[in-house]
Amino acid sequence: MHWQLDLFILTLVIFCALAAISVKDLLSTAILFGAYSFMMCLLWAGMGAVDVAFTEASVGAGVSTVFFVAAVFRTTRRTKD
Amino acid sequence: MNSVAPALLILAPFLAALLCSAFSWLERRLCFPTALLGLCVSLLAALDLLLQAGPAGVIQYKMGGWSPPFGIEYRIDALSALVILIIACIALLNLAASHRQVLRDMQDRFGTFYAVYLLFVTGLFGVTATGDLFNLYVLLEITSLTGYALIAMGDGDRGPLSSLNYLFIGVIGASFYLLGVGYLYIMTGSLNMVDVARLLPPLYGSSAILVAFVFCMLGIWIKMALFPLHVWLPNAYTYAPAAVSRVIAPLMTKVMVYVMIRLMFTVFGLEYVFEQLDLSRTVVWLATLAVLAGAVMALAQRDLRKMFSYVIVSEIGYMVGGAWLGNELGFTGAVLHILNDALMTFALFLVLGNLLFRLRGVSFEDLRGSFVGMPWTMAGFVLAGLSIIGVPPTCGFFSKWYLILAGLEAGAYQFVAALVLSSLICAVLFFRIIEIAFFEAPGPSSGDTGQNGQLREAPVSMLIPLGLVSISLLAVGVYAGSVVRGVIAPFLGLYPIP
Amino acid sequence: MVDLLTHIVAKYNYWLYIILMMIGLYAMIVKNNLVKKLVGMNIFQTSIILFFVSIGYKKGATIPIIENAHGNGHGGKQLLIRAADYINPLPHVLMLTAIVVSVATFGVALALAVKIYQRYQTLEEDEIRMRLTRK
Amino acid sequence: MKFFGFLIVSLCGGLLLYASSEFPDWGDPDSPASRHLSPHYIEESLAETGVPNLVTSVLADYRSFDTMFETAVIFCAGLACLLLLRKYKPETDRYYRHIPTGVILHFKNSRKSLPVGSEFELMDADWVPYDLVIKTVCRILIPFIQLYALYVVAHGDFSPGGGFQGGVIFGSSLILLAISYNLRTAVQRIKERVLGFLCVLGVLIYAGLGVLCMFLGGEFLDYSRLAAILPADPVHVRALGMLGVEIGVGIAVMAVMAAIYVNIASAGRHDEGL
Repeated sequence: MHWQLDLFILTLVIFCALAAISVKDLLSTAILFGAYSFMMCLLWAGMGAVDVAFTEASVGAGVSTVFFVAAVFRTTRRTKD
Repeated sequence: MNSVAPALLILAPFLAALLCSAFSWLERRLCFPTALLGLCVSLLAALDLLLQAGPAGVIQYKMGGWSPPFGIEYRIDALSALVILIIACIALLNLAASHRQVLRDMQDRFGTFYAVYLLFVTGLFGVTATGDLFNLYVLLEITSLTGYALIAMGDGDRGPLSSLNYLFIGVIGASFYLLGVGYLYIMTGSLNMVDVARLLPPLYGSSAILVAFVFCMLGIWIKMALFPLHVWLPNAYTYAPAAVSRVIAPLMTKVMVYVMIRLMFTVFGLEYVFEQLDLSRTVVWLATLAVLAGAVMALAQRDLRKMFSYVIVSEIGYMVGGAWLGNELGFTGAVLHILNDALMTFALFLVLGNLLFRLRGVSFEDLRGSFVGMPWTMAGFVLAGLSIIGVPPTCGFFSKWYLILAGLEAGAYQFVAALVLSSLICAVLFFRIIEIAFFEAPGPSSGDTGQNGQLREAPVSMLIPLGLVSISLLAVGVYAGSVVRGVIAPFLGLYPIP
Repeated sequence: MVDLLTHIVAKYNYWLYIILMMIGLYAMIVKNNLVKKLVGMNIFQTSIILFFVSIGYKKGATIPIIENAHGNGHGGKQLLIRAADYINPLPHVLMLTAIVVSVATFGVALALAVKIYQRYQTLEEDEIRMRLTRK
Repeated sequence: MKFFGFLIVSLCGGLLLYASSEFPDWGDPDSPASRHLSPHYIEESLAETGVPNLVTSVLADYRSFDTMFETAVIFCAGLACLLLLRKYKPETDRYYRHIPTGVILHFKNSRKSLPVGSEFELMDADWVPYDLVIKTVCRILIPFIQLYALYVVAHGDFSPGGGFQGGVIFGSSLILLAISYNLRTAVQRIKERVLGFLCVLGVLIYAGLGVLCMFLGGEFLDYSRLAAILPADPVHVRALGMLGVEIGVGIAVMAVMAAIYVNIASAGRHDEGL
């Protein structure tokens, strides 16, 4: 992988992680968390871990996010921090 | 071909769990017999393993037929066979004892409950028997995950919350352990315990190995609730349903102590732990703190369940201290205490279960006069209490004796002082309760009473396990010598303490 | 200076995982909202997975699927396979398991969060504690 | 608390950073991790197991015992969600829609019910009218997603993928059904009891194959013993055994994912939800 692309994804991963824990709305957290998982999966695919990346794409970015949204739907979007 | 006992040990409860879960949709009455059968088979396998492991030294079982560094192997020595036997006995007895309580409390979901319970026990067996570092993590997670679910079943108000807190801390613990395994893997390239132990000596000076050791230990300590890391334990054990806390309280922490011993002895090696690192003194101080803090906090409680939870925190300090004193006596004391403490805690929580079956709560006010109504239960309580205090004919005395001798030999006088002090505090604790239960008149609100308003004894199906455990408290005390000769001596023969 | 730079380039993936781990752990300890803590937990777990995947990486090697295995039929004795050509598959296997464990934990934790919300009508830890003490 | 947390975190981070200086360089082909076990897996596994995807061969054969418990972890999660959230009592507040007129009836605190059929239908408390576009697109998409999931399971030996990924994809197609129609339809299509059975069945296929190998005289999960009953040589039969367990994993994961979603989205009542 080109190092420019690598660096870009690395920055996005950290940005998404920080945003997911600091944004003040749980639904946004869910979406940012999905984005974080997807960026992570790209990173792993770049390192040649295709199976792990595939799993993370289907689990982390897919099903986990859906669970998360379902849980937010059943509870609340409100958060103080 | 090897014996199939190691595979049978894991598979019997695992398959029984699957069947239980299937039966919960089909024919619920079959769930309990299936669970009972599964645990009986693994009890037999455990007995077989103990008998084989004594003379043979180590029993190996290669999963999938692949030889060790490539595949996963099970390695069972005399010590792990002993721990496995304790797990099998306690899980089976608790299953039998809690049947009525589970039927009453869980109503329409007891089939699923039994499935989760069996998976929990499977995980404990696996953690004890496995010879692979990563397999240990997976099984640890099974145990924890089922543990969270079981604890959350309890007391509607606080159960889920304390379970979620336990989950957060448990995940941190397990992840720390996984990090430690990762550091070991990056430095050695292997995951098999024996293989790692073989590859480690040239790397002893490396800081990565040091960090691997620290993180493995931190993870395990979090899981076993060593003093500053114990915050999850009291709430989780207090608000769990009685049928669950009875099996989690005696087994979970003790198995973690065993895992710690296993990592110290078979993976990192004693030479590394006691000679390369200068941590022994620090950890013994930590253990001393744990013993004292647990005892003092237990003194402050007005609820029996909370009190017992803090007693467990204190007992963990005994075992960790004993294992880290770095002499044979200390190790003997620690292993004996694993056995004894599992039995004592089990007896205490059986008593709790019986009381909770009849009483509304177990704060001190509720206990007034319970001796009159429930003489057998309270007799068991007295015996377990004496054992925790360490009064001679009971088993608690012998492990404490070994630990005190070991502390004197190693020159860890603060540890000895803490042991004596905590025994005194325990004496105060238990005699205070016995006084309340024996002398004070029953209060007006004593829960489930019989026709004439009297408190009734717990059902026989719950008393028999209590009786058996109480007898074993005495029997293990009498046969402590043969445990030392039959189990601990062979183990120390394999891994001599420098 | 060049020395330091090569050092950074050689290890930056390990550093990245440490940063992510710190973010996750910090969120788990400090955040007040239970679901936020859960997100922290997941970031913590993925950072460890990133660490393991980084262990497996090998320069000049390709993904761990043997090429041209189809044509030679099963058994593949004729095929010359060199370890240097393929990435180490073992960490990938371990991390597949770890991902599964993390999603299982996540599911159970969300179920617990829903249950807690039903009981207390809030997900904030301090508000729950307030309700408990008021009773 | 903030300061305390920061202290712990920086302590852990510092410790890890301190150790990472001893690591072999990133991507170093001579690191211990790449030299000790992995050459055997890379060079021998095709000859020993007949599967070109090394991750699959290590996952489902060398370390298949781990993978069985990985499936068990997922199974535990499904059971745990069921145990924690499931409520069997139906809600007493119910909404019905009269289909011809679109009139909505609200039953408060009553046990009365209307026959659900062509005239009345049950509806959610926060009901949104069906969107024709979403419904049609999902209807077309779902079969393809499921086909792809089956491909991923079956082709896990040769390409990235396998039982777990395929199961998740299949499960997400069921979740998509629940999202695009409504949860009630999805639960009616796939009964809870069926999901429960599929969970058990998947894990049972895995464990059962292992036990079968024991009965044929080998160790637990030693697939080469299956050669006694399957018409294939001992190497090829390992690939078949792996396919078998992958199918088991796929079934279990699919069912558990759907079950967790249904339980969380409806808070255990299995009637209305996202």
